[in-house]
Amino acid sequence: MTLTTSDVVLSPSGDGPSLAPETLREMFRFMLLARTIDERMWLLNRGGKAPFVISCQGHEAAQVGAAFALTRGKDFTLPYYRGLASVLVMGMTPTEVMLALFARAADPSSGGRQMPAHYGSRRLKIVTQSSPVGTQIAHAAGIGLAERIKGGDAVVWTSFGEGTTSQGDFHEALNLAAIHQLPAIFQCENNEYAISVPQKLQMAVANVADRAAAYGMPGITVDGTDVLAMYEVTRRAVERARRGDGPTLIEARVVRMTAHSSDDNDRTYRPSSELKRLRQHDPVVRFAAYLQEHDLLGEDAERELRQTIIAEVDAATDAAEQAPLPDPETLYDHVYAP
Amino acid sequence: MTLTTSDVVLSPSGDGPSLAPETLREMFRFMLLARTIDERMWLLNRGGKAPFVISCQGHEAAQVGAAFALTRGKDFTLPYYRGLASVLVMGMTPTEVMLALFARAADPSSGGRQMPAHYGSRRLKIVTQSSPVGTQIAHAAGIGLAERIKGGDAVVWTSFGEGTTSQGDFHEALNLAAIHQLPAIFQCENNEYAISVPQKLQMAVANVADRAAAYGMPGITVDGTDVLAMYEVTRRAVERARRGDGPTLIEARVVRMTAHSSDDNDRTYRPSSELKRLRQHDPVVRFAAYLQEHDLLGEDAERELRQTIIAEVDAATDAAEQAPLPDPETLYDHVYAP
Amino acid sequence: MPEINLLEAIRQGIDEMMADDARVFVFGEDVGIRGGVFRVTEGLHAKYPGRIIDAPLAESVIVGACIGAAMNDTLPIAEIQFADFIAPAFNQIVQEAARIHYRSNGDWTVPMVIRAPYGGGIHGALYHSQSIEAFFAHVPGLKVVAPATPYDAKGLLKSAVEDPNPVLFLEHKKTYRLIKGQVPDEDYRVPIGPADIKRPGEDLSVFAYGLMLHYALEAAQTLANEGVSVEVVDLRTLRPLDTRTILTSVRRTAKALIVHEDNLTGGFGGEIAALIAEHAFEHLDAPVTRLGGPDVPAMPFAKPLEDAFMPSPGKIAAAMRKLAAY
Amino acid sequence: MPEINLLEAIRQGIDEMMADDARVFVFGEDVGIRGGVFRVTEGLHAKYPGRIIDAPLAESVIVGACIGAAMNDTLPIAEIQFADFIAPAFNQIVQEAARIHYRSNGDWTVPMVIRAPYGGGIHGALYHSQSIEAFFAHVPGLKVVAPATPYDAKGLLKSAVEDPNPVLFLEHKKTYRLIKGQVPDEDYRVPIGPADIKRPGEDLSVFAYGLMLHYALEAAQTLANEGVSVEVVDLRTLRPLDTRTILTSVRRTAKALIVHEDNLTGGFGGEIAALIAEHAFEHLDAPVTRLGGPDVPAMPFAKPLEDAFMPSPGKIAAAMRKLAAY
Ligand SMILES: Cc1ncc(C[n+]2csc(CCOP(=O)(O)OP(=O)(O)O)c2C)c(N)n1
Ligand SMILES: Cc1ncc(C[n+]2csc(CCOP(=O)(O)OP(=O)(O)O)c2C)c(N)n1
Ligand SMILES: [Mg+2]
Ligand SMILES: [Mg+2]
Repeated sequence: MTLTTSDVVLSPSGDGPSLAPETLREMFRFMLLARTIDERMWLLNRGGKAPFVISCQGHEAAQVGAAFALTRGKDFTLPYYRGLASVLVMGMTPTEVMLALFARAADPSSGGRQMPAHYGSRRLKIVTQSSPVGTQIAHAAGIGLAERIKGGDAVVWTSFGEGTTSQGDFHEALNLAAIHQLPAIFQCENNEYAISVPQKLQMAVANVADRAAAYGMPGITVDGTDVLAMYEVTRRAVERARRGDGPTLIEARVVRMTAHSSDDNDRTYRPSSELKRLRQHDPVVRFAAYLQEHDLLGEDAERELRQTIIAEVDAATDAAEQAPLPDPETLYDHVYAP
Repeated sequence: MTLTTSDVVLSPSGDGPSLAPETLREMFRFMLLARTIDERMWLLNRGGKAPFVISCQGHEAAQVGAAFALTRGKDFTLPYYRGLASVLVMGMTPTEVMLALFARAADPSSGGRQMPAHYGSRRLKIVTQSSPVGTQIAHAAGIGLAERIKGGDAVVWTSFGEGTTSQGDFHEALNLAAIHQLPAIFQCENNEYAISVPQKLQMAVANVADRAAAYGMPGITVDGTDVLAMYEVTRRAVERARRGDGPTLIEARVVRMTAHSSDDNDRTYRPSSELKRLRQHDPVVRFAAYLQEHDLLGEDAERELRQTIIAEVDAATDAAEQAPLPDPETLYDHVYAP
Repeated sequence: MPEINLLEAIRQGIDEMMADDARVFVFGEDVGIRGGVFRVTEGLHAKYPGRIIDAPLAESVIVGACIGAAMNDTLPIAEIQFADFIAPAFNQIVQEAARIHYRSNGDWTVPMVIRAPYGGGIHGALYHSQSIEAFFAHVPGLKVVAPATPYDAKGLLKSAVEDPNPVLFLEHKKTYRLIKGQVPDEDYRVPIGPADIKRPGEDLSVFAYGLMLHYALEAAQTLANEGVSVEVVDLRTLRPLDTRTILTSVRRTAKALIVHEDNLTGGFGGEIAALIAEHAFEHLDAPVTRLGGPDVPAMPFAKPLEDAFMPSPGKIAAAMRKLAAY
Repeated sequence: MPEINLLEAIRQGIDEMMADDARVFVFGEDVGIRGGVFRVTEGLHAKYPGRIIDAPLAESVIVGACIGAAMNDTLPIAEIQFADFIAPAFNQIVQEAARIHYRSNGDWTVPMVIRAPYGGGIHGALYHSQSIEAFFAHVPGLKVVAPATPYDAKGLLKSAVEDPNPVLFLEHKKTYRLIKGQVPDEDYRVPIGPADIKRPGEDLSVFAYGLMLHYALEAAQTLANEGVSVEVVDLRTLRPLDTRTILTSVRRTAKALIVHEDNLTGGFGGEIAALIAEHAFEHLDAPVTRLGGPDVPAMPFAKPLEDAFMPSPGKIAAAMRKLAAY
């Protein structure tokens, strides 16, 4: 069965889910924080201080909406490399993010061993991620399987791009999760590109959610620039999973507002006109407008918030930049667990 | 879209596709030949003369019906290890089959290097198969891709079991074939078991054909014990592929009338009552009845046919048994093509 | 002490670990009611409801799901039906299981076992006879064991389940029922790492594991009757490799022969030979010699070809003779 | 002769083969309009409509489909975006491509090339820096080449496309733009197989390939200034290996050093060392020595850690000195 956004109460223009005003503001704060950190990363990259950046811009609503439907410290998340906004909500600090960007010894994700944006933290139940795409989808299914064996009621959430749904691991993992009705939420953040490869060269279906029919699990396409829609759809999927009714595939339609990464130049394959169009779907702008419209965030309050966040990101950047690099001797640490 | 048998003219009880009587008799001959060879293999196995048998019994109609819709010498086939009936139709002789069973040097499939039932012949465009399940599905997509590049109009047909649809290669290959609308027919022979694992532990969907929706290709479930239904559905898929309209997934519902292989004992996981029930769907018995019903094959004619086939299989068995084994020196041949 | 075969020893090891620790579970094709195609898990499905799980036919997610499960406080034992079919899981094993502890700077661990029946001489043809150790013994972060006796198999299986790292547990199919030995009733472990000198000797050292260990012992006996004293070292663990025992033995005998069934070129024997050549150079009285499977893609089905492929006690004895005479 | 870098040499090789033979096509992620993430196929998409094909993000079917295509009278060049991501295709490469000719008793052939940018020192971290040759040079039925110069890269690329067997074509990422060299305008080939003595010497032999070849040459120059004459052999092809050139060199110099960037233990250097130890034993005046990457899962991102991992001209020169002094 393939549900679509129309099946669920979503659009902020509609009378969205009843979330307390402070919760809505908190959601916005995380979106703005993610955006601010991300933009700062690009500045640091252009300034020659950060060798590599891969961006979350355009995916913030999809991630913040979803993460707010999860229980921090209890539920597992396996975000992919665009998951900045999701890990912030799950508890990672801007300083920790910046420590990864600068590959510092104190980087909690990998101690500077992995590329930036490969977030992980056992304490926060953010599972360590690798670069080969799609492998984490199988891990998510396995975490759900273990939860079933242990009789626990945590759910597991994982994210990946639409290109990654072409990988065998996507298929094998969703199939397994459906067979055993595992408590998993599979979030595909569909930005219509895999580096330069457009969706139509990646699949012959209009929606990634159509793939859910192959597994007998619900597949839902959501406007991923609508944070409230994402929250509501994910909330229902989480309830379903916790009830033991099984997994859900959620396709969040998002926009990739940057090149694939700082190593990419998307002008070679993406018309600038398209990018201009996409910018009109900026989830941060959209949610800011919604909050103003509903008198949930006044102009002064927003200006104040932006200043606080910029200060926070300044501090995080400085702290991280001043932190020491890993000692060469540590190269040999942690090959095996004792 | 998922079509079902009801969408196409199928059931022999209905006024099936207009095939000439001699064609229908030829189809029956191949089904009976496959069955006779298969039963002989088991006798030889029990008699200690053939170390390994893996069976086609119950799959004959699915394969003969499909193979009759293909053009011999032009279209490529990539059958899996239950493909005995299909390779016979495509031109492999009983003697060649028996040479493989006895692992003789003259075995055209592999010179006795592979297990029996790993058929292949470049001359017949039957592509060499391996034991790791599902790999051939990717090869089939690639053969279609090459055909597209060359501008030819051959189609490619491949077969596999329902358990094999859990493999990543199934997903990746069907996805690729759909993206480029490649001239391929994917036949899943669903006998509801993968060795001992029942379908419900293999997938959460009722029909393998449901998986086609994930790729945007038609998925059709057919009664695979009905040779005429199989012919008609495959004929349409072949036309479609040759026209350039793309691939089709055909799910043939079949019965596994034996243990998985001569190394298996299915009593440990399959109630004998079930096997009894399955025997009522014996495709050979069913088609024989149909031919008699329609006065297409009299009792004498059938008896005569059975005798001819038995004689043919006797001769093939003797010829193969007397053929020499590979010379140990040949172990080093064909590691690399010159 | 009761005498059981290697397969029963592995089953006992799994059974006892599952009885002791509810976190242990088995995930693989046909491991349930069927008890596995080799019957290793026979009887356990009924005994441990919900913990002997039939997997879909998909090796990548068999391993991948066990990785996830291991990160969620369980102790998975993945069964690969035949080692040849581990190839689809190569990415999950090498890029994920082996690297997770390192890439997370020690934050996450993957305590899992991957059981894989390997090896030939059982009429399994190209795809049911392969040796796979060279691919995995090269991978830092993985442990690779290949026991040859029931005692070692049970003791190493238990150590593997308790190990906080991913352990590839290789079981030679031909030894399953062929090799019998005494196994104590009481609980014990065989540590991952140390090699074991199965037969002490003076004139030359032979290094082997799995089925080849038994063939080497047979050949050593033949040589003994010819007056040559051969030391036979059972490596048991391939990664981490017990270089100390290897080098100590060669420094004493001054001659080394390495035997494995896997294709010679690029096989793990090359690593052992290289270590000896570099670190025992001054003690060597003869070239470090390797005896391995021929460099053909795999072991064919036809008996004459399979026999031609398999290293045999006879071929090993011949190599020993040549080395002893050097 | 015009001087071009190694990346341009490979592009030229592909371009000229595609111009000559309509059966040649390229299949890989982002190889189309984007010209590949390293720009190797830049410009070819427009030049050869329908023959530079963007693949879905799925390495197993990238290789698997090319195998099928190769069996249907085309000559596919599969591009794996980074060698690290070849792992999902391991099954298709090792169990299928490498075994098809053998298992069909010579009936079917798989004339395909798999291009894989490998190696580190480019700040690629754990998953964009790996060396993968040891996994594949072990596999009978596969050919594995690893050119180090633009001339060899173009000549070997053309030979690989024409070879009737599957060829893994390894391109060291750091050499892409760093290494420049003269490449003739006229058509030529470099045969798969023969190694090449890039620098003749008397006192010791060094065997390397890819980036390490250049580091070894740099180190050899340093040693020359110190009065030590080092012979540097560029293996170029790892399978089939040119044992004759290797052994001839060592028999003359009596000392051997093998250098690779891949993890030391179980790396392909072990095979080379084992061959020398067994077949040049009586000529050796010193232990066969290996210098490889440390046995950690992969090369970390942080500069101090990456530098600590990478073998450097300095580390190689030190190993040469030690060996020369032995
Ligand atoms: C197995 C594997 N193959 C190739 C790559 C190289 N690569 C990194 S990101 C990427 C595109 C991913 O696209 P998508 O899944 O849509 O995610 P997006 O970046 O668009 O969010 C590719 C091909 C990889 N990381 N892993
Ligand atoms: C990759 C791989 N894993 C495991 C096996 C072992 N095996 C051989 S046949 C089989 C079951 C196949 O079931 P299905 O696809 O339904 O085909 P069927 O035999 O039922 O016709 C298994 C698990 C294999 N051959 N290849
Ligand atoms: Mg995308
Ligand atoms: Mg089946």
